[in-house]
Amino acid sequence: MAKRQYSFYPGCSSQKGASSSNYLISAQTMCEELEIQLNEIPDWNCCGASIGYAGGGELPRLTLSARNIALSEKHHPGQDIVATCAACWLSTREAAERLQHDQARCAEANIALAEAGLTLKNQTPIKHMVEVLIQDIGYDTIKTKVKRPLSGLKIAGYVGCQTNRPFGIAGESFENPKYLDQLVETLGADSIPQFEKKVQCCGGALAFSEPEKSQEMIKGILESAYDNGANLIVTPCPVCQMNVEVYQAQINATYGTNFKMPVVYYSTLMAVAFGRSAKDAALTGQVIPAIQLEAIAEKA
Amino acid sequence: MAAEKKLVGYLCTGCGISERLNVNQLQTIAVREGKIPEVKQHARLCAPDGVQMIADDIAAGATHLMLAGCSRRSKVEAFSFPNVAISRANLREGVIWARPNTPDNQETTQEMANDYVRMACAELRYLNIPSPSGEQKLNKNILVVGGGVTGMTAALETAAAGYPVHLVCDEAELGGVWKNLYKRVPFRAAASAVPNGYDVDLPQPEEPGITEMSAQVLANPLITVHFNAQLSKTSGAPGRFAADITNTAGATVTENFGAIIQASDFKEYDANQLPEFAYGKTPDVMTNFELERLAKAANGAPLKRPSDGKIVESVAFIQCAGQRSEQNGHLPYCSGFCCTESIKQALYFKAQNPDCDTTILFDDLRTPGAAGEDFYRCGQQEMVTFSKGKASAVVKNSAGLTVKFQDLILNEATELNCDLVVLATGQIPNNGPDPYAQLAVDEAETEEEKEAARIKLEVAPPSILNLDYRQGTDLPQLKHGFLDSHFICFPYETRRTGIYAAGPVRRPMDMKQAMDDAVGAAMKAIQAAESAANSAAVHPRVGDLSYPVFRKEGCTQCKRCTVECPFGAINEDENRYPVFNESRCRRCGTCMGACPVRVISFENYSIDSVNQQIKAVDIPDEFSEKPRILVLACENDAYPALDMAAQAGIETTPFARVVPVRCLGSVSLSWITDSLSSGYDGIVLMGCRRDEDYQCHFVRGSAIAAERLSKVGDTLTQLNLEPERIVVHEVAITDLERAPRLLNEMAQNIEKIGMSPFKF
Amino acid sequence: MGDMSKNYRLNFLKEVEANVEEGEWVKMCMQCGVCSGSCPLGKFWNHPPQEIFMMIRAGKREEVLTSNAMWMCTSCYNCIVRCPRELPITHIMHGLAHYAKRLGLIPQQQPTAKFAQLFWNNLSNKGRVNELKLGVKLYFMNGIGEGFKTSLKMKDIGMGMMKTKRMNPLEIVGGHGLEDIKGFQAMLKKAQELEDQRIATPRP
Amino acid sequence: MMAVAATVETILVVGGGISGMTAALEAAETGKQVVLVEQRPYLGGRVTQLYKYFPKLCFPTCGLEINQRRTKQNPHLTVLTLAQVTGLTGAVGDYTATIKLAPRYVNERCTACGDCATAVETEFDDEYNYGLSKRKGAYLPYRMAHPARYVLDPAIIGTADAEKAKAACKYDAIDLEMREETLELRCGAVIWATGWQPYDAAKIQPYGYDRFANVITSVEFERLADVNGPTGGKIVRPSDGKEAKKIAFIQCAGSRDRNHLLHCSRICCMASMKQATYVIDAFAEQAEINIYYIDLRSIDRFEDFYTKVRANKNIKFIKSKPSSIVADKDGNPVVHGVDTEGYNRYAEPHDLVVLAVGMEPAVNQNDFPLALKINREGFIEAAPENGGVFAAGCAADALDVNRSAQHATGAALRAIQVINRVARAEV
Repeated sequence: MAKRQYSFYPGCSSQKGASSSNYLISAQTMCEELEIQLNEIPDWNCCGASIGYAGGGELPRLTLSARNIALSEKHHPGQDIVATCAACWLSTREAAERLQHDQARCAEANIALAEAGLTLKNQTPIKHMVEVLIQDIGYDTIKTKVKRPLSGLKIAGYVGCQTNRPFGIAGESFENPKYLDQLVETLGADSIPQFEKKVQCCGGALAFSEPEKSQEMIKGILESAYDNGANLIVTPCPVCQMNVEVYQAQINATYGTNFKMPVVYYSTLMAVAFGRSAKDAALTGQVIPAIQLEAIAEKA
Repeated sequence: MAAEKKLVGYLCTGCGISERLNVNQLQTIAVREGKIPEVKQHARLCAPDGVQMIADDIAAGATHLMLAGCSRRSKVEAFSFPNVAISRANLREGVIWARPNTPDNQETTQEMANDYVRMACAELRYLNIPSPSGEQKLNKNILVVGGGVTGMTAALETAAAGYPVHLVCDEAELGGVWKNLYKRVPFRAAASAVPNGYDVDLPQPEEPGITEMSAQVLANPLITVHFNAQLSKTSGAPGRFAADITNTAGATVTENFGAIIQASDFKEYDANQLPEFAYGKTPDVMTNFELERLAKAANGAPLKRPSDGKIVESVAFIQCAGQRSEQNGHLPYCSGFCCTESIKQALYFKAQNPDCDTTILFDDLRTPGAAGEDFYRCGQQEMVTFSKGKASAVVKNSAGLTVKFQDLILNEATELNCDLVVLATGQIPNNGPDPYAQLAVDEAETEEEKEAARIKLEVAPPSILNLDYRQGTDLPQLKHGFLDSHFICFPYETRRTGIYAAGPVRRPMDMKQAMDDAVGAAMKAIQAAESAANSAAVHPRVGDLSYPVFRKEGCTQCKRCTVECPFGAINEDENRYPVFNESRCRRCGTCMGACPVRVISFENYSIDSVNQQIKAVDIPDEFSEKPRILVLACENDAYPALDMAAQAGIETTPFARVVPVRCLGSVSLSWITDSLSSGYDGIVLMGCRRDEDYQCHFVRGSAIAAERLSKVGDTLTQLNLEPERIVVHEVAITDLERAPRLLNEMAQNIEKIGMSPFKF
Repeated sequence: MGDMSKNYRLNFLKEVEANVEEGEWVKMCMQCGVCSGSCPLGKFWNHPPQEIFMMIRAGKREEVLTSNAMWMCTSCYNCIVRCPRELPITHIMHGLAHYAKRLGLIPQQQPTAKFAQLFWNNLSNKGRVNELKLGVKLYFMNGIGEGFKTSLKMKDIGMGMMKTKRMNPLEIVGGHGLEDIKGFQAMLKKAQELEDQRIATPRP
Repeated sequence: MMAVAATVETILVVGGGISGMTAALEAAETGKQVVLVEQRPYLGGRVTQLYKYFPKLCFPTCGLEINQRRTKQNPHLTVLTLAQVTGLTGAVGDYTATIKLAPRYVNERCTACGDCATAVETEFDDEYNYGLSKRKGAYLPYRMAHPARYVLDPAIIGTADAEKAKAACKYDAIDLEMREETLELRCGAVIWATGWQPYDAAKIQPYGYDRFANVITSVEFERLADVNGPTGGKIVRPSDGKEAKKIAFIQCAGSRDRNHLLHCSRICCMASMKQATYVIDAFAEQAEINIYYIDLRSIDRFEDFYTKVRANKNIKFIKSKPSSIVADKDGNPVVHGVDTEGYNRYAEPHDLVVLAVGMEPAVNQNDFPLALKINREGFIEAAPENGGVFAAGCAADALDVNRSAQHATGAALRAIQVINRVARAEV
């Protein structure tokens, strides 16, 4: 059957040698198995994330996303844009909607784009990879691809903020989204529906500028995962993944805790469940190794 | 009425009655003791064949029916036959459902049933079939008092139903207190959807439409307007009111009416009682009412501040000015209209100059409903500043005014400068004196009390209706001088039958509410006129054709009835005999209960119809250990409570004999004394709550009864009986568990204090 | 109390409407406080959003613009989805922060303000973020000494990231960038110009 | 097929709650022919599910007793229960309504003896108690129900239970052959009194009504407090039956909120203060009540009630829309938010949280049988376009009981105006 084609926006942190390069690898593996073809937007630029606001005003930031959309419309006409990074998806979709509603701003954006020889039609749906999985592929199809059920694993679905608010995944609530739990179950593991920190903020970009404040929140997330008996945490967001994973040592130092909770992407889980190797699943990219997953991945 | 009575009895054996009771014994009792020649048994009297049987008997001449079966509250539709008298023995809810089905209880249960059959037969013999008195004919004319928006609406709506109206307006033109409105608060909510989350089509201030309304009134052929006129005298009753309409020139015309609507609206609060806000010290501090006049005069031109004519560039609104406060001279209530009014007025300034600073200092912003909340958002969208702030003072400064206030959100004492300050002051109902303030004068026992009452009366406002009523010239007031109905379910309940209050005289309200209210009042007025024509009672005993009649020769002119009637229905003639005014009467029987010489009665409810039930009960001897407890229960609350208790399987003592009464106010002390002397061991009276939040549907009946009973102690001591043999309880319809318990407690008390010695 | 002449005047609210992203929503706040309670860093805010909105309406220009409140926003969007008046609070906070920076009113040593600026400079330089440079700059933003302390503290994390190939030391030289960096920068420059014009002259 | 005599001089009242009953009775007591159509098996609507009324704290059943008596006695009034208006055509002065009658399976021979209920076994959630208790498959909707006739749940039809019920009835009142009927009737004017429904609290996600047992709605709390309700009036919390002494009442749960209902539901502030008095009555000094509000709307004379309630030191008012509720380890709902009067954060554990849910129109915008002028909130606007159809009570706006009855009385006159015009035209 023909592969599904998407215009892919990887985002800065997914690039080679960047903080969520492991996300990209596992996502690509996952897509291979699901017959999804990702066509990278040529020469895409940073979305400005949610922290660009000090330097970048409203229009410059909107224009960043406008350029990506324009490039996609130019090179991959008719293809939905899909992003794996929550911030990339959010900024792009937000920009698209605001430029749709604000004609004046849209006109300005196009004037700016003209400098780069581009024009914005702004008719392209912008999706998060999770939307592709749930809406375009569906749990049932995913289930059929499972070769190594992740049985025995108890996984806390940590949705975080930006994949959840303000847009979120259609049909899910902001306070208690259930799709990660459902995905976890689909892959044969046990979910933790009562994981009460599933939408707690991890500090986002402020993990860099306000480490103490952010780490206090991250601590809460980890505690809740432990209290609910999780073996590992799964998340759809690179910032969440990084923040919750890499600061555990510091948090342990500050609070005398001894957290060692692996935090993986849904794509990592799926790559493993689909029978792919630890390398393809980018388990090698875990600062805190997900031993249980490695174990499953090694069974062949 | 049928020339001679033909009595027939029916004994329903269904619903387990025949399983629990010896029905043949009941039948024998009905025939032998009840003196009912023909008593028929039926397996399910309420079923079509049973009902048909009764209908056939009526066709064959039966006039009085004794139905023994379920409660008078059950199967009402099935057993409603016109022009016959019916008494019902409550064997189901009243007996078998209230008693456990065990052999040891069988005897007492049967005795209960026997008594209830005896009582029903006795009552039946003393029931007459009421017939219209024809005291008044249909008079479709409706009198509307008040030429404001409320009155005009009432007049237009009444006329639209085809009823002629006389509108009495105390000014030279129509419009009243809202005459000076520049714009009105929008009546509608936003109609359209919300594109992109932005509000569109939010309701804006609307044209007041008062000129148009006045024009409609004047053009309406069914409406006669009396300008510069007041009521100098109003007498009569629904269906035959006579009103003297006197104008300022002194000319009087007398018109007759079926019913009356009082729509005298409100008076503006006197802001001179607010010196802290510099009212009176500078013209630049004004009330919301005064600003409205200013805006109307300006008619869209920029609003200038009075002191120096400077165009207003900044204005502050102080909400709840002299309102929602226990402080002396302030109004304790919220006037309801002021929040939206201030938003509207702020928009006046915005319409002229979008840059005008308009700040509304509020405590709670009260914009209820759909239109209200939309209008709040409208104000915000137009950049009216809303601040939760408590203003403490307004002072003059070089440039204008300074408002000192506590910003409750920013939690700081602060101030703002502005050109103009508007005080959102409240409404004071435009009503006459409280009739009971007047009654207090005649009723005062000592001279001091009389004097005190007189002084109170002197400061009272002038009368609006000038009713020629025994109990005073105007409608009784509820609280804070408002005429509102006391009943949540019955907003148009009135204590002067056929006279309905509408608009801000009832409770503070804005123009839209006043207009809505006027429509309802018009409905009730029309209904009252129609009912009077049929000699039928209005709420709560709707359609009751009986009315009080009295034996003049027996009357001692003691005035108890004229003073105690909760509806001021009874006047006194020149010889101080009561004049009952049938169509003012609500048939509660309070007059009957009041009468010490027992000369007042109703055809279907009388001293005898109850006394005979009391006497009919079989009183076992002193040593039987079977006391008898007389229970007089309000038919609206206590009696249903006992019914439903039985339905819920809650036990009641087998010694109680329950007689439903229209109202505790109708209870004659003679019933009490007679039952004591005929050997009852205890008496329980169950009426409705009687305090400030009274539940008595005849307003004061329950309270009056309690007062009367408080004096019954002497009677007991005379008979040297223990006081605890008589108790009065407030019982609510929800007291399913409590009501039977109260009766059981009486039974236990009698066990303690022993049986009555008066058994013969 | 200082100069009260501007109290509860619309001047500042209008300035915000004209110059701050989504500023025209500020007047619609009804002071319910749901945003303040929803903010994950709320307890660190000297003025929570709803209070900021009231301060704007009360004309407290300096206090608002020099506040570090809006710099505490983690962009979690809790406030936005819960606001009963649907105010885009997150964006207003970003907008206020940006406007404060534009006016040079950022409080001293506001770390997020600095980081946010670094981030922007970093991305506008090559069109894509260079995490390593960004990190290093961040650590040294408070001077060399501070920087070494921080980087020491962050050393383990750095090592961990490098081991897992999630950080590339070579990024410090070169790193990812756009092919059409010229067009990109021209585009940003133009966007900046247009915005400067607009903010100088209030919106229609 | 049942027949109902109706002409262009008949008034059709849709909805038998307090508004519909009031409108119908006022018109009938003025001598007009009225047909009252109610969807439930009994009259009274939502007020039958209230324990007390504010501000008097009196009992709805008291006024209901009178209204039922008025209904039983009035010769001009025809009542159809389990009936729904599915179509309405024509114009002012001459409408034809299509009415769908659902089978009750119990005829007028029923004596409400209750033998059928004893006989059947299947139990269902009791809708009268908002599912806080169970009822049999043969049931009297509630003790004072009028008509006082049992109902068979359609779900037991065709089962052994239905046969048991039939066998148990001594009065052959149970008719399992009853089928849905449709009847058409003419009328000159229509009073639309379809009332309101509580907003679906589960949609207010931050408050976790769907996640925490001890977060309930204000309408459920009424049943809880009712001495004749599922707990016999004991105020206990659902999770563990523990007495709920410390209770939070959260205002604007769905109201004044663009994510839910745009309008202010008007009654909620008063209702919560009323319910606070239930808690005080139950636990006196031990009661601890927090009322979280945006604006306290005790309008006009209701202010007296606010003053009275505020005087009780165990009842606190906090100007704050809580941001969220989480449950602690013991299942206590913890209310989080900021007291906006001076910015104070709180995280307050309670035994029980009561959401003062908003009123939304019971009939959906698009489900009216004919075109009416509806506002954005879904209420019927008073407009000439509506011809001879007049809204009464909460179909027109969020109103308290008193205002509903008031509004309904006015609606009765509007209908009578039409009927009288028709009558005059006919002679």
